[in-house]
Amino acid sequence: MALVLNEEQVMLRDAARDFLTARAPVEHLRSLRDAGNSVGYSSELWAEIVDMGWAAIVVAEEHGGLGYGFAGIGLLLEESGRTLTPTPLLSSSMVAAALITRHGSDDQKATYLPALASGEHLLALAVDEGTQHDPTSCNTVAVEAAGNYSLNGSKVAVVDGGFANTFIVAARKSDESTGLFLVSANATGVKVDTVSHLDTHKAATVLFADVEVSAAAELAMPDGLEFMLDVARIGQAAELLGIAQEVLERTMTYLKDRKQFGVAIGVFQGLAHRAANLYTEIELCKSVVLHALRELDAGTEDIAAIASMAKAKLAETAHLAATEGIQMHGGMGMTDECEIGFFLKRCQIVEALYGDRYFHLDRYAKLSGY
Amino acid sequence: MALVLNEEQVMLRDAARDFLTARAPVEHLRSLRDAGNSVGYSSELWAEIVDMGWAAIVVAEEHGGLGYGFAGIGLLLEESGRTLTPTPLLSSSMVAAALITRHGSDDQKATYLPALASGEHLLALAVDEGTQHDPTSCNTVAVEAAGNYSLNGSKVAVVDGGFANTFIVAARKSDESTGLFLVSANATGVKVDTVSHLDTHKAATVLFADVEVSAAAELAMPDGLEFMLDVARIGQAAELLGIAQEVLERTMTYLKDRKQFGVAIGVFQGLAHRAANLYTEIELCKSVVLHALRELDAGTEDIAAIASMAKAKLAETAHLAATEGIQMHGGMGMTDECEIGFFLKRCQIVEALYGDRYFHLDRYAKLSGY
Amino acid sequence: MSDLESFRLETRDWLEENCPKSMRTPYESDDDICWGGRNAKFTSDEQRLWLQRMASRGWTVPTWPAEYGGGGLDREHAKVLADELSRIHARPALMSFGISMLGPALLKFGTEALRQQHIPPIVRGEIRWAQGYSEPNAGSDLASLQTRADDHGDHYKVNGSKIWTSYGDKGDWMFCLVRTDSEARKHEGISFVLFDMATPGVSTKPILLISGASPFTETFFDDVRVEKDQVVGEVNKGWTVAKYLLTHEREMIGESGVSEAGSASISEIAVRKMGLNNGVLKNTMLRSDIAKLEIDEIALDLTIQRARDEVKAGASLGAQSSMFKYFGTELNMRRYELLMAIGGLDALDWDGGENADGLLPKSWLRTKGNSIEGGTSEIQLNIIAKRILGLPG
Amino acid sequence: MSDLESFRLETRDWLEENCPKSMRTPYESDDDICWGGRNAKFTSDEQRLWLQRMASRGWTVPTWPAEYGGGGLDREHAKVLADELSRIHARPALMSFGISMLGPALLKFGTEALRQQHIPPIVRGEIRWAQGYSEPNAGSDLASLQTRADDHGDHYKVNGSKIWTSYGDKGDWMFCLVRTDSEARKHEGISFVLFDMATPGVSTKPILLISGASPFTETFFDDVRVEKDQVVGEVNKGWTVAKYLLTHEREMIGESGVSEAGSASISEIAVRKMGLNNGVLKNTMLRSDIAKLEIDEIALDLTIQRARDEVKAGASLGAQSSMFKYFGTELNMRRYELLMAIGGLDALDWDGGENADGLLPKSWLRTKGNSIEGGTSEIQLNIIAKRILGLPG
Repeated sequence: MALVLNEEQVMLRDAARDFLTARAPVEHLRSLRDAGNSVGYSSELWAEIVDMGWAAIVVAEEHGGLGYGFAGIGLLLEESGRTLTPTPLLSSSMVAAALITRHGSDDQKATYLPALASGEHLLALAVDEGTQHDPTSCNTVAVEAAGNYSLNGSKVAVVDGGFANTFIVAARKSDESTGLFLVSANATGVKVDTVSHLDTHKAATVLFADVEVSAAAELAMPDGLEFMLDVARIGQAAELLGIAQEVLERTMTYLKDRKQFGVAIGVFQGLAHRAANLYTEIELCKSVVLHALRELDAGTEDIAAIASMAKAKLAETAHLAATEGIQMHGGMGMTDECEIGFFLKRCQIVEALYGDRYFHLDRYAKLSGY
Repeated sequence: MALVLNEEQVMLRDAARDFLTARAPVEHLRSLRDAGNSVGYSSELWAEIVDMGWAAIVVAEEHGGLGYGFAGIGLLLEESGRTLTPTPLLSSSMVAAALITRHGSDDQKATYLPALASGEHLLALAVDEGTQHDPTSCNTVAVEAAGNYSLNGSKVAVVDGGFANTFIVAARKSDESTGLFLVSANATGVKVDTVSHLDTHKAATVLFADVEVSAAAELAMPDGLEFMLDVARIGQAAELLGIAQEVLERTMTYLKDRKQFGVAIGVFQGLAHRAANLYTEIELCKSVVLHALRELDAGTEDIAAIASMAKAKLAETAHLAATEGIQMHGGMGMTDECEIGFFLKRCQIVEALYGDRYFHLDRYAKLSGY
Repeated sequence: MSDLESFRLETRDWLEENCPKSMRTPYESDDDICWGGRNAKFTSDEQRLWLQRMASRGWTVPTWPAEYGGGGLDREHAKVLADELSRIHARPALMSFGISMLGPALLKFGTEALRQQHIPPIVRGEIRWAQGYSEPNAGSDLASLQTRADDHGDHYKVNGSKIWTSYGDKGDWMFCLVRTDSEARKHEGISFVLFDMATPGVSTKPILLISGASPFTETFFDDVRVEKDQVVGEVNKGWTVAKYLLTHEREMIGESGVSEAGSASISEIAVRKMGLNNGVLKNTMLRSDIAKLEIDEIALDLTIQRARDEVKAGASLGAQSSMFKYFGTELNMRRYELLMAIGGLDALDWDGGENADGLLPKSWLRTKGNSIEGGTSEIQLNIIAKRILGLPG
Repeated sequence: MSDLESFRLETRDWLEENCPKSMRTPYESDDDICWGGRNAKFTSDEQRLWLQRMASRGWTVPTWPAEYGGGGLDREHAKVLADELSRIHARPALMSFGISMLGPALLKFGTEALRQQHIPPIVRGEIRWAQGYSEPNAGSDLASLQTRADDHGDHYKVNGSKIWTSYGDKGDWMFCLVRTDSEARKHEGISFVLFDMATPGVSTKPILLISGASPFTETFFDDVRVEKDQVVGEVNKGWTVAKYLLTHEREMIGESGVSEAGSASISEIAVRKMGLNNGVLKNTMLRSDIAKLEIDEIALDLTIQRARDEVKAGASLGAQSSMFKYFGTELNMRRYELLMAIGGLDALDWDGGENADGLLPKSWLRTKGNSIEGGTSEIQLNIIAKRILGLPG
């Protein structure tokens, strides 16, 4: 498949950009923060997004979705990266939809997929427990009893955890394998505390104390955890791509406008060469993200190396873009008033969740046998 | 002790610079190469150097030396780095003198130190065996028999090996410890093959086949190998410092002289900022080298981390200087006619011998407990 | 016993007696820093006492002349005092832009009357000074500033605004660059003036930073009266004073990165947070960046030490201060990037959580300004290229 | 069966029959490259035969018009041919600056007579072309060239010199930039001319590189006669032709780094040379640089593929070729730096020894020119900054 957007995709991207720029620019995030919004997103905005069908993009038509694939949701995430719009698109509309489509039982599909597509039901990934992202270590346990499970443990940095209806919880079973369980946020024994992340988005710490979960709530495939995380990482890469591009464009505008020593500062090679290098890195990133989304769409079995490559490369480049963006904006870049700092903050969060560049370089090397 | 040169040291440095610039500039190295010199150094030049007392700098006065210390020989190596002059100063006058002074028996001191100070006897370090520098692995064996040893094995990349009188050979003993043995180049069973390194200096591959070595030829201390290598690494750092400074100065001259687009190219910030960064790195390097030499002079017990820090930092910076030097000289920098390429070649050799920057970063981290 | 040795013993005794125990502990928060000033808020009586006692000996400024209330110590005695303060982990008795910036300029360029008026209150921490340099349209190109001082006979009237005034809302007096000749070329019509910030027409507005703090203000001037005897150096020659002072500022900023860096080993934190695997840091991809950082921190410390030794031996630091400013701030930024990576998920929380109300992420964000304030890294590189390497342009 | 499918089968059959077995093996040395020319040295009869057979179908230049001897294939058919050649690992039948550089410019700017004269011999590999662009004082600032062509009625007399002529001592004809109007502004008095290097007054001198090889020459012109009908494009408009051709050259250089990079996995070499420890490369400090390199190699390959797809979809590459030239060459240089580190002590030997007569260190040194030739990295960054990002300057 050619590494270019088709006409339909270009239309989707343009529509997304128009909508997000008009309805949820960076100012939207700032106003959520300044209003002290407790969950970190706007349900009104989400309703509008659902109306446009974005929640249904990954879900197959037979389950009430659009079957439009990952390339489509990738574009939406990329555009959300440009406007820093907080939405449940990544966790619910992309990752949960992909996971249940691939690993769900018929019942689970029938229950969740239409609800995901309609945007009414939101899911959140409850994976991490300690300070370092490490999916191989899981202290939350699922003990089998009378055909059901009892869950005990706690999860941190649960994105969308403050308003999700259902958690996808990684828990260690008696055979030491890690299973994934669909747990209602309303179940007895579930306790949710929201915390503010540095990007002003919210996450949650979730406690599970003797939470009863039926066996039917377990996702079938044992490798679901890595698949789920890899889909999330590719979605993050798309968001980081949007961040990087937006910062570059804003910074180029600033370099053309800002005058010092009687000239626009973009005339100085010391800045221009760094900008050109950053542009080049971002062009590489575009290909990496497009490729990863295509591989997801193609149903490629082994996406681990592709996902780690995408996350490592995008984290590095978006971070470079965000820090260069501040430096090139000079004193203005350090102010809360200037929006450029919001991009660095968001970038840091997206980088750190589900493994930062160091984690993924390490994983990529291990997957490649060194 | 203050981190500045005293008057005596400034005089020594100036004298060294005057001599080497006049008698053995880069042209000297080129003429050795073009004349097909088989050992890679000029014994006539060495005789002049000896006359100035440089071979005697590290050796104590009681053994016929000047007792001038490591700060002194470091300055000579730094200046040799500026002119790329091949001499046995590092292996013989610095490392062998330091090793025998610290770890030699009285007999060994009496035999070797005056001979080193007079420049008549030259020693070479025979340590490496495989493609990677790895002092923990030694396949050359020293088998005890009737109070003597029999040596078998082979060594590669033996600097000055083509003309040294004595080899300091690392060999594994029956108790699995590695000993150091002083072995005459004329001993039966020693076979020397010189090879050309990419910097046009020569090194040697040395074979030891049933070479008989008396027990008195063993150096007493078991940690002699690491000490010996660390002294060598600090000496290399001094040479790399000279290389880096010389390349920076030559390149700055070029940036002021070379005109493109009607101006001296040094006016372009794209180059000027990189030059300023390189200058800063080199200033840091000066302090690191001076500090390491001072610690050697102070007899500091544990110089391992200091040596690895110096080698890692200097290798990185000198390499940056040498590659920037070529890039900033443009097409000219790629020609054999322009001397700047000789600095990159020499730099690569000094970096690689006794551990490159990766080796020493790794060793530094391990020594620091991570 | 040599003079230095006996001075050491005396100093040790005096400190033992006069430095309160609570002033020998690390800062618990930024509030513990003593800035002095008319409205000084002391967090404890002991903090006030410590300032008073040190000021009484002139030891808030050990090397300044005794005639203005300074300690009158030479370099060697000052080093002894510093050693002894460091030995007992004493907190600085006073932090002050009057000490780090204005004072040296006053001593070099001020009239006797100006020194007599301003230096003693600086020594005693009675007046807190603010700096008025940058303007919205004069950042890296500082000399293009447009705040104007019009001649009204015995005084000027100042109009315009400044930006990036550190703690401008807490300052008592300001040292300020103003344009006194709008016809002259841009470096030549500038004067360096002093005025009380309580003068009618001065107002300030805090600037909220990305770190969530507001350590800077914008400062506005509306017909602010400045007496003519409050010009430091010659009228229209203020640029000379400003450059001298900027060099001091750069050294301070460059070194501050370092002393902070020296406070904790980043590899120890990494080992604690991430763990070892066969004696090697578990995430080996971080190891290389950590080792390079630690080596560079030591290398910078050694280079500062070398520069001090060279100055002692008679060299002048000059444009090298740009090198310290450049490398010191970039290094501090690298350090905080690594601390964030090591901090992992804990480092993401803005309030509450595992990391003391987001101290780490807030500090990390704050470091992004290090390479901008006090002259951007690009400006420092320009200075090195031109003044040290002699490149044209 | 579609046209494309039947073309694939025909091609496969034809290649099976006509591509000699020895032409399906990797090059053993640079001598195995077939450059053609009057003095072509074929290493074997099969090499000559392979060139003749491919040329007879115009497949040395598959997409060039059939009327000049080209293959006349559209993009899709050409892709099929390339796939089939790649499938059997066929060596290129002909390498030629006539193909990669001059030909496209002739097809775009040349008169019918010039095309008829020069293109068929290029297709058949009968004439080897050399490029005369750079001059000692016109490197990055190419347009400041001073080699001059004086008008002598029906011909010019050319005087001056060129530098960095690839294989100048092996060229038959030269395409050359000369100044035909010394009064005009520097970009406007330049013409693009062709002449036989056997013409009296042309001489060459090899340039020895740091790698020990001499792939370039200086080329000197002393009253060299050039016919006026050998001007490509308009007189004094040679800069337009040159720019068009430089873009082609940049793409070629940028991509050559990549295809080489694709040939062997650097991590495999590292594992073989350095060994593993618990499944992780023994020297963990190298791992990070290796992983970043491998990721960037894939990313660049994907980006070249994306650019091709975009061109197919109607976009024009334009200044993006500077990006490929810049990143491709820097990447290749990173690759060789790592290969040297992995090669360890073996990589230090210049002749003999473990590494095939110093092939690795010589190649490493040669890569240092990648970021200089064909427009330095700095020039590429300028082009990106101005033409793509729209920065001033």
